[in-house]
Amino acid sequence: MPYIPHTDADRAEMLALIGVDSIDDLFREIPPNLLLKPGELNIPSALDESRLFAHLRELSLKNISVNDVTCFLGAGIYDRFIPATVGAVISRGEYLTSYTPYQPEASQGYLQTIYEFQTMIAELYGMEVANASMYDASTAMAEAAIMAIGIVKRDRVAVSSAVHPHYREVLQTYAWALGLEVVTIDAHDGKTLDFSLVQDCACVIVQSPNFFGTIESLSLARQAATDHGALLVVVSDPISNALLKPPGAYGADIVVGEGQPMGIAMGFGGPLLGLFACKKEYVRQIPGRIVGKTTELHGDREGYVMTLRTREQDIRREKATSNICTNQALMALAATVYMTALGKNGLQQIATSSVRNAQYAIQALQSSGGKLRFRDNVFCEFVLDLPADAGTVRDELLKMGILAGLPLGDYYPGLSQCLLVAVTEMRTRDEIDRYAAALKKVLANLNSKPYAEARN
Amino acid sequence: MPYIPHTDADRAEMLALIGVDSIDDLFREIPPNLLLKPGELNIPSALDESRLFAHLRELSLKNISVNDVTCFLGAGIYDRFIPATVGAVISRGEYLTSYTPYQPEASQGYLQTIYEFQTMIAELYGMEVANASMYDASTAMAEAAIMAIGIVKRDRVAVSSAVHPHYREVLQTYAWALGLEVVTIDAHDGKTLDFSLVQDCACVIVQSPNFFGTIESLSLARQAATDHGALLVVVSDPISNALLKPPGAYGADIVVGEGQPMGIAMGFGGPLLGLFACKKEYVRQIPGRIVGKTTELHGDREGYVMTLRTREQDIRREKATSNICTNQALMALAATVYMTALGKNGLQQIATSSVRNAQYAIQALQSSGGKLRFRDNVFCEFVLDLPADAGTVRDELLKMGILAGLPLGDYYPGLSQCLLVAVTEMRTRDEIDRYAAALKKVLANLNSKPYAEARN
Amino acid sequence: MPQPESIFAKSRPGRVGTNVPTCDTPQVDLVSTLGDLRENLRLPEVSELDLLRHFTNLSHITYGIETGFYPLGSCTMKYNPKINEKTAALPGFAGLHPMQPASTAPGAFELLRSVQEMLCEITGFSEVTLQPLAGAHGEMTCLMLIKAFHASHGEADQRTVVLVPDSAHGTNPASAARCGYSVKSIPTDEGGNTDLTALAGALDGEAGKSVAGLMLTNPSTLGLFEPNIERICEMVHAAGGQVFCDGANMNAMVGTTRPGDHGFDCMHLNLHKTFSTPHGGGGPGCGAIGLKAHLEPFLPTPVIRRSQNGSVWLDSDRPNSIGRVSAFYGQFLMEVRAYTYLRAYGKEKIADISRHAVLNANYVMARLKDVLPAAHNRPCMHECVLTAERYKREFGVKALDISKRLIDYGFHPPTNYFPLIVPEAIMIEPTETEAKETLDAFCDAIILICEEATFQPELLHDAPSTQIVGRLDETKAVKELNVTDLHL
Amino acid sequence: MPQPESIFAKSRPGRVGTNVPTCDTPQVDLVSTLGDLRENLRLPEVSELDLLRHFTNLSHITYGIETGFYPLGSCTMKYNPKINEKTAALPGFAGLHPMQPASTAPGAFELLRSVQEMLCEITGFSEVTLQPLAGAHGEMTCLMLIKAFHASHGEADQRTVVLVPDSAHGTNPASAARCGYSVKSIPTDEGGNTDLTALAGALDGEAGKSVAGLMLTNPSTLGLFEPNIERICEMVHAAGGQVFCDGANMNAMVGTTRPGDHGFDCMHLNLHKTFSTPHGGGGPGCGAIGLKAHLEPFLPTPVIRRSQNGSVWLDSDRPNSIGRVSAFYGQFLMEVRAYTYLRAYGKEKIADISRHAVLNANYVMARLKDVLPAAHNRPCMHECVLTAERYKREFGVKALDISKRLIDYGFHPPTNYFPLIVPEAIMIEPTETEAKETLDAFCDAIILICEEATFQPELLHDAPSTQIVGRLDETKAVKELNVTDLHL
Ligand SMILES: Cc1ncc(COP(=O)(O)O)c(C=O)c1O
Ligand SMILES: Cc1ncc(COP(=O)(O)O)c(C=O)c1O
Repeated sequence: MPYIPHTDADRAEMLALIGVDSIDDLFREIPPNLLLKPGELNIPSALDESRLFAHLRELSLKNISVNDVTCFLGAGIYDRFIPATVGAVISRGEYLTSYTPYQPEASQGYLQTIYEFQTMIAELYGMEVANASMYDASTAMAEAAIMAIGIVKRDRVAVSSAVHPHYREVLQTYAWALGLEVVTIDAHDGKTLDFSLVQDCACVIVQSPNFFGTIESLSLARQAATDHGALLVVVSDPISNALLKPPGAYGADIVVGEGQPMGIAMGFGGPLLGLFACKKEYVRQIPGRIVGKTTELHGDREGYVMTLRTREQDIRREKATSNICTNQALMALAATVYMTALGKNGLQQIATSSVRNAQYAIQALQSSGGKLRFRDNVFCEFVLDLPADAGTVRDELLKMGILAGLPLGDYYPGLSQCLLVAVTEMRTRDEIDRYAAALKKVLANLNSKPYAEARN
Repeated sequence: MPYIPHTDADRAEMLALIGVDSIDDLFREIPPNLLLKPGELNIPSALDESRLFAHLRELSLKNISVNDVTCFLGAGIYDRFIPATVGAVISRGEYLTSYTPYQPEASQGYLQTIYEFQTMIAELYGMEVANASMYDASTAMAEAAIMAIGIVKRDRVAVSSAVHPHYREVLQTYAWALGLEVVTIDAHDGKTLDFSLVQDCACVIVQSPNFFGTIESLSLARQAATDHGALLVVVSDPISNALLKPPGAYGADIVVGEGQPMGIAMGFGGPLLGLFACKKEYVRQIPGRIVGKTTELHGDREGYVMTLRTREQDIRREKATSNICTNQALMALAATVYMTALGKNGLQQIATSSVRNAQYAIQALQSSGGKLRFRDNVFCEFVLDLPADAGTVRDELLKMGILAGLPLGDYYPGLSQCLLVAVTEMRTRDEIDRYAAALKKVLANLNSKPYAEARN
Repeated sequence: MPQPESIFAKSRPGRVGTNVPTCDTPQVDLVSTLGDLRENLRLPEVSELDLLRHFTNLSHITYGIETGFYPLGSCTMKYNPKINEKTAALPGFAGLHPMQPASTAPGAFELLRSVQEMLCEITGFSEVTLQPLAGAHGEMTCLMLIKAFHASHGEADQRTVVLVPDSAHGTNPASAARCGYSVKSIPTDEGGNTDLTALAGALDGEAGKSVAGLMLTNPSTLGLFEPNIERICEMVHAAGGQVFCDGANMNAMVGTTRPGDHGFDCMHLNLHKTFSTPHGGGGPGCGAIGLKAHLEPFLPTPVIRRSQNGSVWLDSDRPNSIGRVSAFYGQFLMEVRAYTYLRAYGKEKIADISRHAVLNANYVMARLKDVLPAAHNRPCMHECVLTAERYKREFGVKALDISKRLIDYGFHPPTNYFPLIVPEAIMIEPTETEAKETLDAFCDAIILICEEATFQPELLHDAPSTQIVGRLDETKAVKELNVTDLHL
Repeated sequence: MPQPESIFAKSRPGRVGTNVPTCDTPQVDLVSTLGDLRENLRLPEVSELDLLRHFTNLSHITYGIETGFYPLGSCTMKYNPKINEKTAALPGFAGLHPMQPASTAPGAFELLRSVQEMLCEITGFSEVTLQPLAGAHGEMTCLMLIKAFHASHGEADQRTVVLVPDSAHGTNPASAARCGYSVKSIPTDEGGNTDLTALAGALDGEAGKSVAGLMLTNPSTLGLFEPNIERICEMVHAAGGQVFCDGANMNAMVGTTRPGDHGFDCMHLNLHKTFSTPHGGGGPGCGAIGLKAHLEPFLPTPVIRRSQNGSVWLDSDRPNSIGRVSAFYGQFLMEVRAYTYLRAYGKEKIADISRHAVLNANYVMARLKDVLPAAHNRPCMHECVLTAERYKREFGVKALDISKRLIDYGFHPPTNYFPLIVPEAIMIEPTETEAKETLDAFCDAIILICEEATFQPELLHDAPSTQIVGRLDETKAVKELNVTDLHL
């Protein structure tokens, strides 16, 4: 086995030095009835590297990936451009195989990239500080709610129904375990407008652009939060922040988001990257790792360390700001490389392209029989109202090589004829035209066939 | 353009310092009639990275690769196992983007790998020294012939007809340019036996295993070379040397070979790796780079440098041992990683597997209507005599997903019904069985259809 | 090597670091389309080459497993096979959208289910979910299952305490707190085992009725197998509690013994430790959990199942589920790596992992026994916990000083000051992928350093002296907090 | 950092560094199947992890473009885009066998032909072949074409001399020798141009009839454009000779001017220079050649053509061909990279290459003019040749000393002692991919070093002092020749 270097000679010498006869001896404290017999485990047999790769390749080819279809599916995970430099950097063994930089002197390189990541995320969100990463947006949002609870000392949080349903589910799970209450603010026409439920809540959570793609009124949300003595927590797609006035500029207290669109493969939803930023006054309540700049103890060279460590579980234990330990460092590095590669201009360019493509798609798909469900400004995702069951339409379009979007019926029973459509910079006019043409055809077929029943 | 960092401000400052008004001014020594107008070149328009990759992927998908078919084609280029570690190492930017280590102190890492490469190649071939690489086996063989000419001072070389036809073509080209004569020794029954033509030749070149897969009698060749006062040049697949008594042990003067099977993608035949080893007494006649170990000028740390530099073109110019300058360093590194990964046991294991698979294939294909054309020992490649045109059979088998081998008619008119079949460690019993079954079917069809005419 | 510049210092307005996709749809007016726009965006602007130089040179001052020995205790810094990176990069995995119709990703679900099944077999549990995103997240999920279990018996309000040994990793109490539990610490006895008397006390009578469960690390963070494990589980069960296994130390047990057989009700795994998904500088982790049948109803949704006929399906109809704990199916591309790893070992060789991990740890412990005695004189499992107490007492040299000096010798330091109950703890986990010569070189260095500690303690106090920076001022980092580039 | 060990020193009998394919066909007796077997095989035996550590740590002491500035003159060390590595790794390219039926690789041939066509357009020649495997190989192939051309006129025996400027790269005369030509050196005049009088002399009368051709580097190795190029080509043609362009310096001309328009009959290109295929530590190179119609009949086989209808085909019926110069279609995966590179620039931006390459070189020349004067006071092209003669004369500091000292400042040295005609030559080729700040930092370092040369010359003599080794003893390397590991 190439992963284990021991030769018979090695084993013999080592056992002799230890002073035992066999490796079995080393396990003598395990009650014998708990020991497995050699080969007892019923798992598949070993595959050599070449067969193993062939086997995995075969498994992978059973899936339909974005290479096989044209992707208009978003809903928080986006098919965006990933520069080749991202992979070149994060595959370097030094980054890939190191761990949390507990020994800063031996990890200055990685620490510096984390510090740069924090800077870029804070800048993007218009916030003062950002941490080194969270698992994903859903858990980042739950952590933000819990952080708000700790700051405001109320045991209830309000969340808009226009926040990603999965994130809300995760929030619900976390809240249940802690005995907290989650109140849901129903969005009106795809937008969060009525904040009366925020009363007595530690925070109000809105997403902008929200799950429907609509840009929320963050000034309204800010005002409502202030009025009710609550914190404003905003979930925000980082890419949209390249153009939009960022949540920080509206006075958000905590901003979280999903970093996947910034250089990370969709990867069936993992690994992702939870972004977490807040006002400086709350930095001591922040969950997770945070890297700071300092100088040598006995010198004046600058260097980086993990800091505010007394917030963390390994030191503060049950009083820690969170239980998070391992975070998503490598994904944060990917996003750092991504933001560096695109820079100001590149990021604004792809964001603008997404807006243009989405606007074009809105026109094209509307002239194919769809209707824009909500009227407010969208970034690059929108809800298309169809004269048929959205799931059926999605399935039909898939046969034509188009991953048309997300049918919303499962999440919002009233929207079963609605499709959430995302259009990123990766799509071309031609692809959008083909989508529109295919949609027209599908709708025509559905109306002329027994399918028509679905409309009733 | 991300490859060119200049901003307008940069350009302006630079031009000011240089003291010219525009970049055009810098080209003022070029006669104006020779200057192109902006955009004058008729090449395709620029593609952004994402579209560029998609375009290349599309082009690549037009080809049938070994991922799509089962490969029994060899003839000097082999579908062999490549450990994942090879790619991980040679893609590291430090190796990928450095150049010939003219400044040894800044390139000790690469130099050490070359020294280790030379050691491994010398060991594999049983020779005393090896150089840092040649372009490919064909040019290495031509260089070996020219080196022999220089040593023995005769202007004629003998080469067996059982040497790879392409290598012989290249030799012929080189020889023609230098006014040298190449005499070809006809192999008998796939083996080189009659060495009478070696008379007056500077060297005799044999390949073992030869183009037909047959293991040549190197002792016979050595004796003949000695008898005629010629050098013995052997072309040899490095993998076969894992098991076979190496050419060096038979007293070969120069050994060359194709390093592709050692960790290098087939890549439509490039980049490849020319291997070149010889006796120590000829080291000052060796073409190309060679790395040696030395110590510091003013210290005793050991280090590596390119050595015997006075053989080379940049110093010796028209008197150099060769005109080669840039060689195949990265491919040599790939082979070094490969030989390290497999080591003694791994290399012998895959060589043995190849032998076993080939022997099994010989049996299987013979029972499907093929006949072994030659009777001598083979390593892992053999000539199958078919009751039909080999090209036709190959084409039919390709439709069934089998890349059956090389039809020999183009190279040896007498062998137009013969297929050169290679079986490496990558093939499984099942794949060989499927080949045999397919061959049976194809031959049955050909015999029953108008195709039968082809046999006349 | 000079101090590396900040990427922002390298930035020049107008540079681009990549060729972003061009756009061929009509222009739009951004203000009327979007509303309020941002004023500026201070991101770095550098060329591709300067980008690569920045991150390449920073990588050169980042110590990884592929640089050298990384015996960070409790972290299982084993070799991460390169083939795993190749399989995880396959477009048919990397290019999947988590919300595409399940029917279009049968290969992905087959893989996930197979990982679950192999982990079930290896841990001895009846079901596994891969939704938790790291170890701590797995702990928390397990506690949620336990909470739901008690709730299903109407004992949610009654059982509010989780017992946690004093040697436990910090995530254990923190995860308990995350589930609204209060934590009661259970001491470790002289021999390094759970103090059974104290445990009995905590489980006794009324106190016992308030106990939701026990979080036990086995082997413990002392690197010792808990010989009374069966008894302990019985005691907790008798009191109506559940027993969770912190499986960070599974590397000692793979193929040798199964926590499910020990009596545990559930456990978490760190696939980034035991099953070699790369640590990535601090994640992504990968936190599978295993559990017994009585906890299955509460599994987070969705649940990936295999039906009798072998086909894999998604079970979303789970009325008793605790709900989602993360957005999608877990760290999918990490599961691809773990799957690749497991299939490379296979049933034939899987036990070699724990056997050599334990062999290596005992070898290091034996080689160092004269200079750094083990906290307990027993065979250790996959790691050994030594104490530098003597050096602190006699020469003012702390465990941390020894660690920093190891950096000068080219090694990554072991874990320090954990577990908290061992004074001046040095926790060494070599893993099975290290060769004897590497262990010898490391032990030789420690022996030398211990000699230095005696005769030239300043060498240790001043260490490291070979790195881009010397020892850093952590207090200043907190006091003069600077966590984003202020010069922006 | 300690001196790295040899991989053989790390070897232990029985270790394996990879999981090789298993075999499921029957065992055979090797002796009876194969004949004489070898006795032993001394290759390294190490684990995968130790393999990776070895090559990772060696990479850390290898300077590449991605480490820092690499202004090695004549070598065009420009950025090698990462996207090119991705396209070259596509299985549909990397997994092709060169002898598979041509009909099964239409994408590959389309790509090759497209590269040929783009290079034709860029160089101004009517045909290109990609068979040569490096620059020198391309030179040799060009000379072979010239030889075949003369032979077709019955002048093969008569034309035996090739004219080569004294400033030429060593491969030029060596390639001429490889084609059986004798070499006559043509001097460079005071101004840095070809000495037209000397050239005229060499072409005059009988001498002229023996001339097969002239090998001219344009821009010359002095980094200067040959302003008389048209006249020179006419002179050689008038004498019945052919003119070959050494195209190693094409980076100065891409999109700006075309050698085909200058009057050259053929040229070689180094795709690993101008078109950014990575240098790989000394190869693979990639040596395309361009030629005019009169040389086409002699092209090496096979020739990739495009027919009227746009389809690409292989022309093997070439009775006048010089034959094959390499085994297959050239450095195919390098052509994939070059293609990717060319398509990234496109017609719109292709001229930016030469324009910024020339801008950068002139900037460096201007910044350094007071400390290291240029050999000629003219605008340079893509590189500038400076002389350190004064430092040698006045302080005993050689060009090499300055170069070695640059290593201490974190830069790769320029080319030294080439071209041979410039005393203490320092040849700096920045390439277009370097930012102004990088050039400034480099120039600042040179200026500082030149000051050091004046006041502390020993700093330069002893340089470098920051690397894993100090200056090495090259004489000893030759005298005590050790080119394989003798301890084996
Ligand atoms: C014993 C123990 N438990 C739990 C954890 C937490 O795992 P993670 O860091 O993946 O959240 C760790 C690792 O850091 C650990 O060592
Ligand atoms: C001017 C010149 N001509 C020819 C060559 C030879 O090219 P190659 O090294 O690719 O054989 C070189 C490069 O080294 C060169 O600089």
